[in-house]
Amino acid sequence: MSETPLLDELEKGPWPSFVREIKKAAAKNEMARDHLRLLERCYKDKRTHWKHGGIVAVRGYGGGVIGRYCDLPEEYPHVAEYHTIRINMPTGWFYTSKALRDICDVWDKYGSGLTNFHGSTGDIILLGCPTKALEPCFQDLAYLEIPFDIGGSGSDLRTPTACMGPALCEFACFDTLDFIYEMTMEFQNELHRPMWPYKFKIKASGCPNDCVAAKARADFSVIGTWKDEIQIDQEAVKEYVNELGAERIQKEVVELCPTKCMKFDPNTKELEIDNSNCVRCMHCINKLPKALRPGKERGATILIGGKATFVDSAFLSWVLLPFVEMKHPYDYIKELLRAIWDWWDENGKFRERFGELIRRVGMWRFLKAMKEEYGIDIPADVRMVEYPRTNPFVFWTPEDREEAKRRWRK
Amino acid sequence: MSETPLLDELEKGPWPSFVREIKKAAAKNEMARDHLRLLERCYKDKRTHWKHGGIVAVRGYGGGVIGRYCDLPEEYPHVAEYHTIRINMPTGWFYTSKALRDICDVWDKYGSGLTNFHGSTGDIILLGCPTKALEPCFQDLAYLEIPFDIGGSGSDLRTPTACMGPALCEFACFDTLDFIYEMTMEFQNELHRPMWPYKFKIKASGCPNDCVAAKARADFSVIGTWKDEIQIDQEAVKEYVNELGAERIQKEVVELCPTKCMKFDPNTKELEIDNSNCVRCMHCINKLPKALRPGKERGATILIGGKATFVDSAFLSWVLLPFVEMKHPYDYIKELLRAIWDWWDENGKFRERFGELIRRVGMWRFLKAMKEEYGIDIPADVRMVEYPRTNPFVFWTPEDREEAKRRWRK
Amino acid sequence: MSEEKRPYKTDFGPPDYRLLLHPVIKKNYGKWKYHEVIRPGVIKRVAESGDVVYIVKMGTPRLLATDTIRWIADLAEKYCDGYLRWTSRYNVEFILTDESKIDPLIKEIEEGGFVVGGTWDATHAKYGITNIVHTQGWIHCHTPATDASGIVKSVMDELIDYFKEMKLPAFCRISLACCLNMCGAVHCSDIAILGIHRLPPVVKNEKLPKICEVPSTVASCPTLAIRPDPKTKGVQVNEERCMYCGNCYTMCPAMPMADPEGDGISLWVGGKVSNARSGPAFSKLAVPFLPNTPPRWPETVGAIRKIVETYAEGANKHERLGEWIERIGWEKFFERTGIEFTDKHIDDFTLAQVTLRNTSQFRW
Amino acid sequence: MSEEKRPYKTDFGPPDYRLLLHPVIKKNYGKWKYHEVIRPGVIKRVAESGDVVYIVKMGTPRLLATDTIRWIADLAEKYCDGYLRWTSRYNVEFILTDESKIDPLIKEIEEGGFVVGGTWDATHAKYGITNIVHTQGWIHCHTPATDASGIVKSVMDELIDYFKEMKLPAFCRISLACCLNMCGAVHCSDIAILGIHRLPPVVKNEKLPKICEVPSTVASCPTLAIRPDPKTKGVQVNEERCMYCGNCYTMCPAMPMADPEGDGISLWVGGKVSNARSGPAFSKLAVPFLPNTPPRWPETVGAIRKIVETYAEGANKHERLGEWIERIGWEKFFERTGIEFTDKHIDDFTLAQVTLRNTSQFRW
Ligand code: SRM
Ligand code: SRM
Ligand code: SRM
Ligand code: SRM
Ligand code: SF4
Ligand code: SF4
Ligand code: SF4
Ligand code: SF4
Ligand code: SF4
Ligand code: SF4
Ligand code: SF4
Ligand code: SF4
Repeated sequence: MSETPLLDELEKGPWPSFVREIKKAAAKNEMARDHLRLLERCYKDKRTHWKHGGIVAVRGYGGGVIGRYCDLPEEYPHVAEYHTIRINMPTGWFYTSKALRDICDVWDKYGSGLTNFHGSTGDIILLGCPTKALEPCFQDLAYLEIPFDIGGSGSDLRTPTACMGPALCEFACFDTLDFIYEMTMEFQNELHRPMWPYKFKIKASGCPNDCVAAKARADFSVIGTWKDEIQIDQEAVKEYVNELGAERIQKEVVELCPTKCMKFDPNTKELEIDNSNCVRCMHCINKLPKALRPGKERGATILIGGKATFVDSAFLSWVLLPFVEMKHPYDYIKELLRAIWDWWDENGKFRERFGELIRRVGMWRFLKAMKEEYGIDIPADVRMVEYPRTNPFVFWTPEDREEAKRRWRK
Repeated sequence: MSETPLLDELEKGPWPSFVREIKKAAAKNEMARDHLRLLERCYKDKRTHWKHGGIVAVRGYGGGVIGRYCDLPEEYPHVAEYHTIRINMPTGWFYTSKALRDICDVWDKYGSGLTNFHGSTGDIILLGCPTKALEPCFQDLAYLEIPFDIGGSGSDLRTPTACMGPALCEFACFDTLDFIYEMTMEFQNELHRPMWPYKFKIKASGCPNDCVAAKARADFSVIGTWKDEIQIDQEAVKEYVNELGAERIQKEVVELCPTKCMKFDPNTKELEIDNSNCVRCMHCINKLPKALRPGKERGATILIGGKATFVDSAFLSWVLLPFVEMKHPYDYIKELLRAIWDWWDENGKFRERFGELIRRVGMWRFLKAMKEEYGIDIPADVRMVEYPRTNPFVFWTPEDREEAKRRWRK
Repeated sequence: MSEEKRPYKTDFGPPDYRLLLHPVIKKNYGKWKYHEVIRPGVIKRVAESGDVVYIVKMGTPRLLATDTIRWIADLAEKYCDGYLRWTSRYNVEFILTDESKIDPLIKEIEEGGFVVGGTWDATHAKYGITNIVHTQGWIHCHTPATDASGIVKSVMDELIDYFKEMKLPAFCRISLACCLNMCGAVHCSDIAILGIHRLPPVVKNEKLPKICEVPSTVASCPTLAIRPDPKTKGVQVNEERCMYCGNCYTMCPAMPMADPEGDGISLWVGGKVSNARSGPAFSKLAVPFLPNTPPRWPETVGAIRKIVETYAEGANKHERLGEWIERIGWEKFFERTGIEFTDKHIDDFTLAQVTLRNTSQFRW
Repeated sequence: MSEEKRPYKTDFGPPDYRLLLHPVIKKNYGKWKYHEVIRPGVIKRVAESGDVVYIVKMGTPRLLATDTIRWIADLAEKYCDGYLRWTSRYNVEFILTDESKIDPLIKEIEEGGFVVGGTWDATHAKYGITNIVHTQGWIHCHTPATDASGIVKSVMDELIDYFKEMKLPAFCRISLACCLNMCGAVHCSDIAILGIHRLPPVVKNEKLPKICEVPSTVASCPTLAIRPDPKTKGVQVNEERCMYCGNCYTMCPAMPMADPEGDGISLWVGGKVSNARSGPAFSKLAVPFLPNTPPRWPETVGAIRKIVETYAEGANKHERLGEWIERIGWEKFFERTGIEFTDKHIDDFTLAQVTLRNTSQFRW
């Protein structure tokens, strides 16, 4: 009889099986073999058998390795120490077969032979490595023809991620790959040496479709957008009308526009957009990519504070800068990030995410600090809010009162 | 020169002037005269000259009088003591001329001759009475042919209010006047003797138009509604079509229906409603009162917790009972109110409104207490929420776990 | 019974409303069929029985002298068989059964210095602005940051056409409260006028320990700005934490807030209570501060006129102020009214995270 | 350089992505004109230059053995000049320039036990369900309330048609996180699978003082359920206050939460991230608890199928799950899916007051 009757069930069925993957590795690797057996045990006991990991790291770095120990080391000795290494993936997850093979060779030498392509932050996850192998494994990766470095973990900058952007996508409003690569290189120290109250994530999507879910998953979310008019190719509109029929254009494009700012004339087969009421949602462009494209004045919206549950419940990021130009080398954004980190470091409590700090002290105090302490003037903008406050608990500073006095005196 | 140059400005203009009213009273009443002079002083100084009142009351009652003292008693001696008496108005604010005259006569005898018809809770406000006159004034009112009693203030039940309802309005889904009068009479003790953590308000509107703003202004808001189908008189629809034109019916009725559950056929001139998607918002009925009326299965929605700013910011009431029948003598509602007050009294902090207590401990704990401690079973209903929770911080009780176990075991 | 001998009466409650209803109302109670606004200020109500009443709606300043009430009683006797009512917004409703008496009644009302109007006609999408719900202000309260009656008078003088005619495309309600206690429950109004303080309480520690309990004074502060002051046995206020809510003053008279320069008015927009079309909604901050400029508050009056006119011009039929803003976007609201958006508009209280924008959907 | 002698390298960063781009991508970088989904799993991308690439999208279980990666590399070399990428949802995108190679590639993929699909075609309103974002579960984490990979496998087996075809009316994303830390960031997904604990931590006071700091353990609890325990120098948990969030266990290993009966799965619906049409939205609780029933979690799989099918049947074109519910109302969502509404669905956390219904607008 099979040693893993429960897991064997998960080899069946059309979707590619992770059990088959573990077995594949187990066939030649004793760590993977014990991993398989331990997982079967978890399935039987309906609970994990991994223990809280201590801090495990490679020399010079404070993050990038997740320590992990099995709680039944006698029974599963080869996974007694079974850490993961987070490897900073290439921006946009682009690879050559050579790069992939090289990683595999190193990993087979030191670890379980099991990986995640990719972790949910975006790293390559090398699953299961004994403590003593961590450093040599890292250095072998470092000395590959295409070298790979370690990503983030702990209270540091996490591996920044970008959608494929201009590499493959016609919607990209800025160069997500260049931007994220530039940030990653600029902030190597922040990425490798935890020093903040908690983790910090940067993600960039080339347009409001947000294909890396930056708004939901990053403390600093950069979303491509435009300010001027949607570009319309009326000839291409006509082709769509011919293919889909006027009714579908009316029902599926025009009527689904959230601000109802489009008009379609079934006679001329032309689309008209009242751009002053367009909110750049992308719906019409998504639907008619040959005919419509973002405007020419392109840049990004920067939103801040997104994160998962703990402790104040999950946040979606909040608009900080409705529109910024995205020009290499992004000096303004680098300066802004440094100011943010410094302010958060000064004011944040232990394990308080950046967004939670803002929630605690109020956006206005953050804006005030940016201006007065860091010289970054971000004026309050109605686009920062879904709607203005509904409660009357306003903090007035002495300066505010002075200014109001000046205004009403004259 | 006039003694009140600033206030005189407010005698000008088309809207009836409160200054003229004060002057009218001042012509024959020295309290009103000092009130006028003091008000001019407030206008000059741009601040109030009323002091925090102590507790002032009539024998047997703890509430109903607002103590008020002037902070410049030497200069304005006749308003040194200048309390208000809150008189419980007739339900729905219906009067006879006789009832009005009687009140005026009593008030001229004891007080300033100034009133508010009405206070923003709904009472008749007798503005400005010296301490010693309070009790005789009250007893004179009590011995009128149509006697008037004192309303609420302090941590008690406040004077309940109702819209005109069935007395004048074709939309009323229950008898607001009967209900509010019944509650007022039943809870005289609660109205007159403050004993709770804070104030408690009951307001009733006969239909979802909510003409007494019950949802915004009452801890216990009763809103008439119906469960079955909107009654349509197609002949009357046709008359409206003839008068307004088919286009306006389409644009102003059908297209403004929030769930888009109406259809209008310009040929037959008939309206059709998909009642399973109607949310009883009243819009179409408001617009076409001759043709449409609420269904026949009528009752009310009960919402709880509405209040103003302090301390957790303003609340709109929350649905507790999506639909209850409203049958005299409303025993179920009386029982519910008593249970609510008891629970709030047990659990509420000093100056914690009922809604704030629920917010602090969670609706589920309130529902549980109602069921387990008071035998009032209010099952969780999807209509209690705008949408289900977005955070995963669920309290599971041992009983919940047992029940789940039973369910999944079988 | 002579005053001295009569027993002390309590808990008898308000008069039974049934004794105060016009006979035609009693007869048709619960059996009204429909209503029509036959002209501004006059509503015709038709019962299933065929009976008809006419309501003539008269605006009042709410603050009334007894003699004015007697005059109103006279009118009711002359035209309404002695029956009348007040509305939930301080207007008088005269209840007539004889159509021919409407004109003479209105004439007498106007001669008395009062006005008729405040109605709305949903059927024809013609809406008036009715009276302003309001509070005591300097008339009678100890905690106001502004007056009530004077502002209402000034605003209604300015908007008088909107009261007398029905020229708005939709329903629009104005409310006023003179301090954050919000006795006017302004938190759900199309337009709300709210008095606000902008200076911390002035702590009178020389008398505080005598008249207030220190622990409850400390506890009254939502932001924990108040600490006991061992020196004076009173309290200290951390001014940086103070949001000027005045809750401490409500609890303790030795912490007054009123200040001619610090106090003033804020304006709020887009709330509603009814369920018609959209659900009830809170009012949102439009103008954070306007100074107290009695007797006519021109800045406040001007800002309200601007908001009303911008709204009247832009709104679709039956579209309330909040529904209009929802459709055009807050960007356009601030742009079109010319009101400046400031950091004061950005919420920082308990629900702030719900109000911060999560999307890159903007209008430019 | 021999291993011993080579200097220790740090902070060199990830490979420059430009070195890893297919030449046709480099050439047309930033100059793509449009795309078309020419069949499920195959996207044609056309550049302004007229150049064309074809993307063949292959589903993976995310957890891959090195040998499988080598096989993928083989395929890339054979069909794609050695260039490929992964997507943000664990799918492989093979980058082809030769249309004729598409069929043979797909054939090899399928022979290898993998699947092609996961695309969506907005133009024609045909949407596939792509891979499930997920996390470690029993594979590698110390805090899961359920597994990740096994549930994903079971659900994707069930929904395989939706992956291989494009038969949904709109875009629909599924995510999974195995505990409240939500590494899968499930809080904004059309359908979210979330592992939850339902028992308080088991306090191991015999070792707690040795391995954890009591003050930070106490501070970790959002509900203040944890108090120091003077007797053991450890801590006590007030079970009535515990909401099973597991934050204490994250901070202190001596407070484990895992329990075969207590742990299980909750399902959430209606979240989204994109700005298309409506803004981003949080997922809302649909099913508060389903038991852990490995290896196939039939209750969870069944509930998801029911939700997907009810949605697929009822939704308009381009209408995401949350948009659909918004239109039909939560009443109908629970009615049509047959899911029971319970007191667990009613929020009681910091934003509860925003989620409670303020209107009498109901469907019956
Ligand atoms: C590996 C990964 C899951 C996966 O299977 O892909 C992961 C795994 C862990 N996460 Fe995570 N997180 C991973 C992406 C995320 C994400 C998603 C993202 O980055 O887009 C989130 C939500 C976004 C966010 O940051 O809020 C996330 C939110 C958390 C949290 C909650 C943070 C919060 O503020 O609420 C914790 C708890 C903690 O930090 O103590 C956490 C903690 C953990 C720990 C370290 C467990 C712990 O409490 O110490 C897990 C280690 C598992 C292991 O043994 O390997 N992980 N974690 C992901 C990282 C892989 C990578 O680098 O690519
Ligand atoms: C007279 C009246 C205003 C008016 O001009 O009409 C009024 C006047 C006062 N209110 Fe009020 N409230 C009045 C209706 C309201 C309403 C409206 C309503 O009932 O529909 C509210 C908002 C609804 C609510 O209850 O939340 C209201 C919310 C408050 C609050 C804040 C309560 C809160 O929970 O936030 C306070 C502060 C307090 O209770 O300490 C307050 C306190 C006060 C005090 C007693 C001042 C104080 O802090 O001690 C005011 C006395 C003024 C005076 O000298 O006469 N008043 N108060 C209204 C009562 C007249 C009547 O009985 O008809
Ligand atoms: C008399 C009064 C009730 C009372 O018992 O005193 C009343 C009477 C009527 N209301 Fe009202 N409402 C009255 C205060 C309110 C309030 C409360 C308030 O203003 O503070 C509201 C909620 C306000 C809000 O949502 O902010 C209110 C929201 C409505 C609505 C909903 C309108 C909307 O589109 O949102 C209707 C429907 C309509 O427009 O026909 C309505 C409709 C009506 C009708 C047409 C009902 C009927 O069938 O007769 C009556 C108006 C005739 C008219 O044109 O003047 N009544 N009505 C109140 C008059 C106040 C005044 O003096 O002007
Ligand atoms: C490859 C990928 C980006 C990447 O760098 O890896 C990607 C690629 C595209 N996305 Fe995306 N999206 C990708 C993840 C996402 C995500 C993130 C996620 O799922 O976690 C989102 C946000 C999800 C959300 O809102 O919950 C996302 C929301 C969209 C939308 C918005 C759809 C909507 O109606 O809300 C579009 C527009 C559309 O439907 O055409 C879109 C459109 C597209 C287009 C059509 C862009 C283009 O012009 O080529 C690409 C899809 C072709 C196709 O049919 O497969 N992409 N897209 C990601 C593929 C994941 C996968 O393996 O399936
Ligand atoms: S976020 Fe926009 S630019 Fe980036 S891949 Fe998605 S659709 Fe393209
Ligand atoms: S991008 Fe969105 S808002 Fe703008 S026109 Fe297109 S559908 Fe409308
Ligand atoms: S709430 Fe309804 S029933 Fe009452 S007066 Fe207003 S419209 Fe009539
Ligand atoms: S009452 Fe409201 S929801 Fe119902 S049909 Fe009329 S307009 Fe539509
Ligand atoms: S709102 Fe404030 S100032 Fe005005 S009456 Fe009420 S408590 Fe007094
Ligand atoms: S005004 Fe409000 S915030 Fe300021 S000290 Fe008093 S209670 Fe505290
Ligand atoms: S969601 Fe929780 S259990 Fe799953 S990997 Fe993340 S921290 Fe571990
Ligand atoms: S599980 Fe959460 S709520 Fe329970 S004791 Fe631990 S930290 Fe507190």
